Amino acid sequence: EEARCAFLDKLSSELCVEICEEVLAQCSEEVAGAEIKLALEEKAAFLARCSEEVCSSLVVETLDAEITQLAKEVLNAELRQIRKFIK
Amino acid sequence: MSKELQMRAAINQKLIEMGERERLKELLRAKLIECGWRDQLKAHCKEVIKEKGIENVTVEDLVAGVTPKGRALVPDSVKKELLQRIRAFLAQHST
Amino acid sequence: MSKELQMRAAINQKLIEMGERERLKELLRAKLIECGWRDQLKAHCKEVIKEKGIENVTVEDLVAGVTPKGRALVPDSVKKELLQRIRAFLAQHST
Repeated sequence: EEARCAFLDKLSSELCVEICEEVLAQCSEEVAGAEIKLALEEKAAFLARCSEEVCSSLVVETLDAEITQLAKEVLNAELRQIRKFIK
Repeated sequence: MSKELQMRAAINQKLIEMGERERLKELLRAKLIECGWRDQLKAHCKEVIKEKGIENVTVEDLVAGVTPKGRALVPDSVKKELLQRIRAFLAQHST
Repeated sequence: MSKELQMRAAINQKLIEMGERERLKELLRAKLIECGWRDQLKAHCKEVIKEKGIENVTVEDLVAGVTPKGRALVPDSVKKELLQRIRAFLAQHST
């Protein structure tokens, strides 16, 4: 009886470790997989946001420069025409 | 096969056949959520990802990196409860 | 500085250092000519001058007067193409 008890104790402990390891491995993989997916999604969202910001600042900067340049050109051309007309 | 090995095989078979192995795993899963183990592991994963950069981490790396802490974080009370359930099952079905 | 701000600053620096910012601006300028934006805006400048009288218009007035239309006239397809180029650059250089 004593030997049987000792055997069952040992087997219980072994099974406990085995089940624990199995569950921990599964849970760790689930958690790690979910966290990696989340981090990748967050990075993609950040890059998308960043791209939009860079794009709009580039557009504003370029348009401002182009519009100023164009306004100067048109105004000067119109003034030249008037001067020519006066002459 | 020795008597011990035969008993071991019989018990394992019974555990599976009676669905007790799955129930024990489910119990442990539930306990791990309940005691905050899953949240702690989640936080640890976040730290590792932050530290290494997401582009340098695979699921396998991350699992390998967090497993030691994951093992250490399981409360003794949870392991004890699981062990008691296993003992009770064995006592009942090892005749 | 937060991690996101650091990354943002690094991305902007890389865009400048690698000459991509200038290339993108060049691309946009070329597209604006190609799609007729420059001609349309030129015509609009002339209209504003005619309307207000050349003696009453400074460069600043003219810029202020035509800017809203100038922004609105940029075709969505041009902005989309630019955005795609930026996205591709960021995907390649954001590690």
